[in-house]
Amino acid sequence: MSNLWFLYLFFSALLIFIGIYCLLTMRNLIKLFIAVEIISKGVSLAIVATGAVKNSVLLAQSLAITYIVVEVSLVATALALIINIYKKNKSLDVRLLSKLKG
Amino acid sequence: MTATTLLWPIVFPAAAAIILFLIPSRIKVVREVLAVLSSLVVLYLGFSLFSQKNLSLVTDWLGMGINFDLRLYHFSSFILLALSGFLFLICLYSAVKMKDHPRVREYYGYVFLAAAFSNGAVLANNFILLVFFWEALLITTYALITLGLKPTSHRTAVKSLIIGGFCDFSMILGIGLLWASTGTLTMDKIHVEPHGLAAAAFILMMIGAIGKAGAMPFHTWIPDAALDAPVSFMAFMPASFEKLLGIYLLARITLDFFELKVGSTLAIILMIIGAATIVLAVFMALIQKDFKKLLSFHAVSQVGYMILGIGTAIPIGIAGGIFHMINHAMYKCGLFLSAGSVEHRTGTTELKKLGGLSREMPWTALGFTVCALAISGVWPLNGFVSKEMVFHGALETGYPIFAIAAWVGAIFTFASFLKAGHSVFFGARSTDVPKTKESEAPIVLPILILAALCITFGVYNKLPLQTFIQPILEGHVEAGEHLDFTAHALSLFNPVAAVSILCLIIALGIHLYGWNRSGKKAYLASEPIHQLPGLRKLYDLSEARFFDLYEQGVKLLQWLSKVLFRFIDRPIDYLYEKVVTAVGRTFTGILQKAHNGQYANYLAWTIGGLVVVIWIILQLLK
Amino acid sequence: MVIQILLLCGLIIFSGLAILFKDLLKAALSLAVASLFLGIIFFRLNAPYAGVFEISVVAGLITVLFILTIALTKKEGEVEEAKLAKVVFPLFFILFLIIDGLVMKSLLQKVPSLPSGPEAGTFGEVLWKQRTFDLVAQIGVIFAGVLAVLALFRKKEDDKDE
Amino acid sequence: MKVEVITLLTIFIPILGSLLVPLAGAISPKLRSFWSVLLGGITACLPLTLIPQALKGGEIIWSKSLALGLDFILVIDPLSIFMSIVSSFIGFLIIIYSLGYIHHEDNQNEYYLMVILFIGSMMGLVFSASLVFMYLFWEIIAIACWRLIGFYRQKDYILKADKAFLLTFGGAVVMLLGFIVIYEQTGTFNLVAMRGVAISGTAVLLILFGMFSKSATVPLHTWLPDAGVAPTTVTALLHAAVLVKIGVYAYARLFLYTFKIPDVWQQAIIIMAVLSSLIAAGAATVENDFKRILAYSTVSQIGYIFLGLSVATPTAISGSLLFILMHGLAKAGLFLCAGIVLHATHKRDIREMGGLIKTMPVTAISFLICAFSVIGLPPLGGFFSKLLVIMGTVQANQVWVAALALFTAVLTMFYLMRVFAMVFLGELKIAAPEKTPSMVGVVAILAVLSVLAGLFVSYPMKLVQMATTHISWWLK
Amino acid sequence: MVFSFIVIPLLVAAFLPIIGKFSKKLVPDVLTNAALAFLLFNSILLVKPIFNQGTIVQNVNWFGEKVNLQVALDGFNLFMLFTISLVSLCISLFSIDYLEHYGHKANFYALLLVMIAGMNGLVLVPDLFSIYLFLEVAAVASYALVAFGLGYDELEASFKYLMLSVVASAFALLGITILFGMTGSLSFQAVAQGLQDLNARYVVGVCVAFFIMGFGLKAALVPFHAWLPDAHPSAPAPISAMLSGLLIKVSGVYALFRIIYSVIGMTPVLSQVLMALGTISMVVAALLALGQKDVKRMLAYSSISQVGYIVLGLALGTPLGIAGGLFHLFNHAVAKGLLFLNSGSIQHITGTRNLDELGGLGKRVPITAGTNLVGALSIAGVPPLAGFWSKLIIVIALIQAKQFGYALVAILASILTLWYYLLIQRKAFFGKISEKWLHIKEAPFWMSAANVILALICIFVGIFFTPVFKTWISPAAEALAKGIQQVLMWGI
Repeated sequence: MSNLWFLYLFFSALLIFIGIYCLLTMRNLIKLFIAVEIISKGVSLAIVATGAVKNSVLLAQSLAITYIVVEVSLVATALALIINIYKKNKSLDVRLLSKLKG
Repeated sequence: MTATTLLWPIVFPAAAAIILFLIPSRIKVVREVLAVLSSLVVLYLGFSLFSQKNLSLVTDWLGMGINFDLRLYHFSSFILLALSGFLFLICLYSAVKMKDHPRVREYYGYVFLAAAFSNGAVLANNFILLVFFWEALLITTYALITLGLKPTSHRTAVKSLIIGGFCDFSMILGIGLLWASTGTLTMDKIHVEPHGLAAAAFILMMIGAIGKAGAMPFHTWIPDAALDAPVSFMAFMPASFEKLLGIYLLARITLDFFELKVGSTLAIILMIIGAATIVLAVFMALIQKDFKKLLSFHAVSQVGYMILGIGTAIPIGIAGGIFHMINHAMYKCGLFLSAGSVEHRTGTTELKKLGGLSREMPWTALGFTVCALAISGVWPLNGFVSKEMVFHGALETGYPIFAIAAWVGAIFTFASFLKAGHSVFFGARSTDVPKTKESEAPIVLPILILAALCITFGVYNKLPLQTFIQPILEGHVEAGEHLDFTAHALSLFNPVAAVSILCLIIALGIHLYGWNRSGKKAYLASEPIHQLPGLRKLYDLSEARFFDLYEQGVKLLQWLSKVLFRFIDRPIDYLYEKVVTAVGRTFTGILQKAHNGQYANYLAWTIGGLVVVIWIILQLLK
Repeated sequence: MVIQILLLCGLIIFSGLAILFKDLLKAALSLAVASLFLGIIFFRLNAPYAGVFEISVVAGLITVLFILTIALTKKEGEVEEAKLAKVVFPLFFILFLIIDGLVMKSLLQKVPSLPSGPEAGTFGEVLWKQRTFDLVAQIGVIFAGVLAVLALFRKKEDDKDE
Repeated sequence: MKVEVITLLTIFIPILGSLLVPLAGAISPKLRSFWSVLLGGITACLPLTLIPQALKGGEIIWSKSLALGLDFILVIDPLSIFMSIVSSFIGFLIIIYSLGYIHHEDNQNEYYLMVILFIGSMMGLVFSASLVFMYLFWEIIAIACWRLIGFYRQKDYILKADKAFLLTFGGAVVMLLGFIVIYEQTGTFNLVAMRGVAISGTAVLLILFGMFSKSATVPLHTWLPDAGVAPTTVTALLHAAVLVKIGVYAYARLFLYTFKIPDVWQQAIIIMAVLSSLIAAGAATVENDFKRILAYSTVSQIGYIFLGLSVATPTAISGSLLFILMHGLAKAGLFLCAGIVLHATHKRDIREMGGLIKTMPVTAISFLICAFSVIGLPPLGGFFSKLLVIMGTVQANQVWVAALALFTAVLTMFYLMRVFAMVFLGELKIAAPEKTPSMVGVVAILAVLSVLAGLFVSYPMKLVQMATTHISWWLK
Repeated sequence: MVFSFIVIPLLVAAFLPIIGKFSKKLVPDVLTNAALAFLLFNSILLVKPIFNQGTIVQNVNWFGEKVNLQVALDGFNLFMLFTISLVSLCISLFSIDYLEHYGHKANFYALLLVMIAGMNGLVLVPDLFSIYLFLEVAAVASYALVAFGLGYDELEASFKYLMLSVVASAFALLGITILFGMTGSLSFQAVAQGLQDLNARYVVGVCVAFFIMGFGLKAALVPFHAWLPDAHPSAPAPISAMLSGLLIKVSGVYALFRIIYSVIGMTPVLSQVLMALGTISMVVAALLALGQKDVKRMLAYSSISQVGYIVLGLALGTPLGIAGGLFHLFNHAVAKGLLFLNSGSIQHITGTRNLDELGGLGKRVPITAGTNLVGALSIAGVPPLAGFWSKLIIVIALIQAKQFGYALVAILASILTLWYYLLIQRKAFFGKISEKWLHIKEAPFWMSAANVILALICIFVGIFFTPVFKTWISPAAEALAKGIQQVLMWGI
């Protein structure tokens, strides 16, 4: 039973890895946020899978749904930010966002 | 008379000092009269206390065995009497000589304060009290020298202060050692063998004593002061008061506090200092071209006899030393006063400008002559007696070299006084100074009194020797040893005296030779010696103050200070100001560079941090 | 089980594509497809409500938001990505795959867990009764999101100093 | 009134009263001056009423318990009474002097606030018998000093103020660490309860950082010469009377009265003290800035005080305590003389001065008297203190140390006379008259007090004796 | 009563945007401040019951049915609630005048209240997942608030903040999920109980690492701190104060240590790791602060450094260390809130925050200068201000635990702290006034008032530290310290 858990965890780790890889190497703001979405997919996969494996799928479902709500909120905020940045910067390059340093 | 009378010699002059200081400068005659009267009172006190042997006054002062402890006994009463006598003479003399001095107000104040401190020092029976009065004299000395009002006066004053300070601090250290080893500070309870630390204490205290007396190498301010300070000061402090005090203490150190053995290392050290002082100072005196400066070197040179005498640790030597002290005080005071008298009338003391004043100033000349002969040790004056005693003492120790040195000193002493007297009072009348006349009575009188005393003490040497000196030595000699020094003191007919007389004759020869060689100019009579090939260089160096320990010491101090400042203080400051800041800034700079604002960079730290934390936790859990 | 693994592989592949596509629109669509896969996986894990939410909200709403943003930033939104990043991605991916696999394999049977009995009640009961606080928090998050969007898109003329 | 009440009033009247200074200043400058002098006067008078208690000997403990055992404890014994009298009295004189010195500067509100707060905290420090509260008052004083050093607000002045603050704060926090190490060992901060406890070398080292930095002892001294940028009143207050004595007081209170320190450290402190004295004297000889010379001189004299306390013979301890008084009077006098000179000439370099004795005789004479006192010449007060310290040092078999100390005394004489000669003698370069009577008056009072303290030394000595026997209780 | 801490802010936040349509300033001002004042009042009222009983358990009946809104309020929660209410009230007072700049007050207040609700919720819930959720509530509001000015800096900072904290909280959630997977539940008590029965130290260790990263990023522990020096200075001053004063402590320090003490249990290993992190933060951030020109950026680094102290104290794991850490948390919240508000005043007065341009303001703006001094000295740990006591207690605790090295570093770091605060003092206030600022005016009433209130708190807590300590800190520390005994020591 717990073997199955590790299978799902294996995949969710992969998703998180993909996301972090993207965050570390890519430059487009939207791409970066897509990476964040991938990470949160990994996390919600882990939540639901855990629930399913541990006989508490109802609880896990409610957690996952709540998490999705949070995600939406975050997406809205982040995309609003990105649009604002784009308005100021006329670019989506994350490397330009380095005025604050030191 | 109660014990509190002992306070009078201290309190009265101090009060007089304050009153004299408070009298406004405008009021003229009152001050002088008051000063002379006060000094008379002090003299009276001196006499009346002299008649009262053995008084003592002890009250609590600072605790820890530091009491306000005064003790009068034969030795201190003798010195007290001498001090008050000189104070009176000086006041009398100053009444005329100093009356137009712009800071005369301060002058009397300092003089009486010095008298008060000196009396206190003599009466003190507690070391701390002694140091209190002893060191306080530095301030009055300092202040009196600055009254010379020359541009260099202050420099000389500081010189005297620092040299005196050095000596006194040495004495303090010595007293500390003595206190630590004996556990008491009461002077009449201390009598130790000078071994180990006690020997160090002896030497340190001795430095204090001979420093006050003005022996080599602590003498160098005296010749400077001769030119920079008022001449009455010279008669007052270096000539009389300081000699009395210094030798008084030296005698007490060697007689009372420590057990000085004949021929012991410490005794020899003392004798070496004495002999060196005699010879070196007299050679300096010989070539001087200024009356006062010449006298001042003699003031140093004569100290040598006293130290030599005491250093012999033989009763006759000690007695000679002490006797020489009082004698020297008299004639040197007289000499300075006569130099002052000359200066008073002619306005100069340069030998070159003076000459043939004996006709215009006969009394001064007379006084000078007597005193000069006394200092040169001419029979039957007091100087002869005391010197003979010292010679005897020195010979008895078994180190004739010291006697020889003393004789050499005698030769050149006489030679230099021949030169001085010859060029000031005798010989051709100088054209550099206008015609003048004898000084006023208050100036001449002290000189004559002193001259008379010189004769009296010489001819009737029994009187001082038995009244003053013998009681001091009683109890310090082994039973059966005779204390009657008069027996051979004034005898012309013994080998020692013969050598002394021979010395005088040599001196006369030297002077005449020099006088002839230098074209009958008396003030150049010492030139042949001055110009001797080896000596010339040494003289030049010493004129350039090369041998002046003070000047060299100051250079050393300055050098040391620079080293301390540059190599310790500044680096420490540099450490705080620069190094710490620079280290801080370096780290800050590196860290700030790392915060480059790139998101990927920050995320990498975060993820890296996570990995490291996981790794560490797993490692720690193992 | 095989289907489940295939679905998971699909999820990974489309997620990977989402970051590899140069065109943002394609990337967003790949993400949506990945969400779809995830939704199906949820469904198959007995979590139908979560699946529905995933498909409707994430694959639907969020994708719409993405596309909207992409549209708004299309004009100058092109960013030159580092070439190397895409080239070495498979390398790192495989590396991580191996590590991940080894770690998970080593964890097999090692991690203890409490036995758990069957769950009681319905989804609604669980959500409303057990997780009431979460609901409150959800309201908070929604408030926060809405207010954030309002704040970020507020009208300029109201700003005095801007 | 009960002794405890008087003590509490001594501490809190100035501290709380100082907070009202800006208020008074807002109403009128006259009121502010009056209020400040009043506070200073009260603070100076209250400890005097404790003298009978001091002469009675023994100690009175008052405490208020607080959380975590960080109790507020006061100890009223001869040592604290003596220190409080000395500091508050000199503080009072300085307030009076300030009336003339500071009256046309900006920020006077802050000035008086800080000075009075300083004095009040000093009282608090002196009476505290709790390590924590000692530290607390210690740092309040540091804050006050920091503001006062930067009083003139010039850029580099403030740098110096910061330097002083950082160095003393740094030293103090390290000291605090030492306190806590002791706390860890004994479980209390109460000094009275800890009497006779032997502490480790580590604790001693840590605490020494604090003492040395506050008392400006080499190698933590360099802030003090730099702090000379402060108004002269402040430097007098800081250097002479009060601030630098804090470390010394702490030494007496902690390492003599309370703890037993390892012998190695005692020896080390002796050597550090005498070297500090020597190095600073050397620096004073080289410097040309009037106030810096005096500041180095302070560092040098503090070395003596430390020396006396660290050799720990009764003679030396009483010498050190007397030194606190005598040096306070004399050095305050010197600084205030310097203040008059600087105020009048607007120069700091002594090479640019000269001949001022002609235009300011009272100042010059006062300077000379105070200088003699610092040098240690009788009949001035400084003589006794230095003498006793040296004697005590010799008694403790530290002959070489004593010799070095005496050598330093010669150096002291040398540089102080140099200053006097360069400033007051020679050719008159800037003819500047003496200033207001309140300034010259205070200087003259200090000079006269130096003389009187020497002539009537037995009176303060009684108090000092009581304090000495009290703190060296372990000798019995 | 307890629920009002969540409900009231949320309710007010819901209505504010609507009210904002009608009344731009007055009503939002009054409403917000009234709400926050009520919360403060409320938290004070709770002191006595908590003091007497230790914990309060409250339930809510919702539509007649019992739902899981059970709250167990202990000293630690209450202490945090009080801190939040107190500081946030001052901040909202300050905002009355400060927000004139930005406009959209209603929106601002609404976000502020949501954030406060999020923090209050975080503090109140005894459930792992709920902690995460409320953390996100506060976080989302804070992203928007950081970007509220809509300037370039704000957006950049907000974006980096968002992107970093999303990753971090994902990891935290992953950790929660793993714990959930092992024990099958989420509430503190149940998970703690479950962990006691299991022997899974390695996995729990990894989970803790996730928490350290996830919450540590919120708390801005080095090396997870990089967002903070960007986000805090960019935000409007009240928000900077909010973030530095409260958010990093609530969503970072509180969450981390609540989980560690109440769920996982403090073990020597954890203690070592956290103390090391705290010390590194302390030193590194202090050094970084030294190099700053921007007042607020310096303050931001200072926050990191001070959080290092708090973590050092809390991670020590002795009752005294916990007490010191919590006390420092409170003092830092007050003082750093004060300093950020103060920097807002400076910006309001002069229009710049660059230290090189400022100079000698003290003469013209005594209130701002004085309060700044108080705050700075308090944080630097100079007696008799509040910060001194907390640092003292921390160092005492360190020494008692024989951690001499850490104690020494803590002491030395406080010298660094004073150093950079003196830099602010020297460059901004203390010194000769430069020509440019001759005609500036003191900050408006409410700004000054907020500053003065906070400064007075710093002073009074310093002087009357005993009652404060006994009322607030001791119960909180006791509540946490229970965690030391309560929970199984895994992996010893």
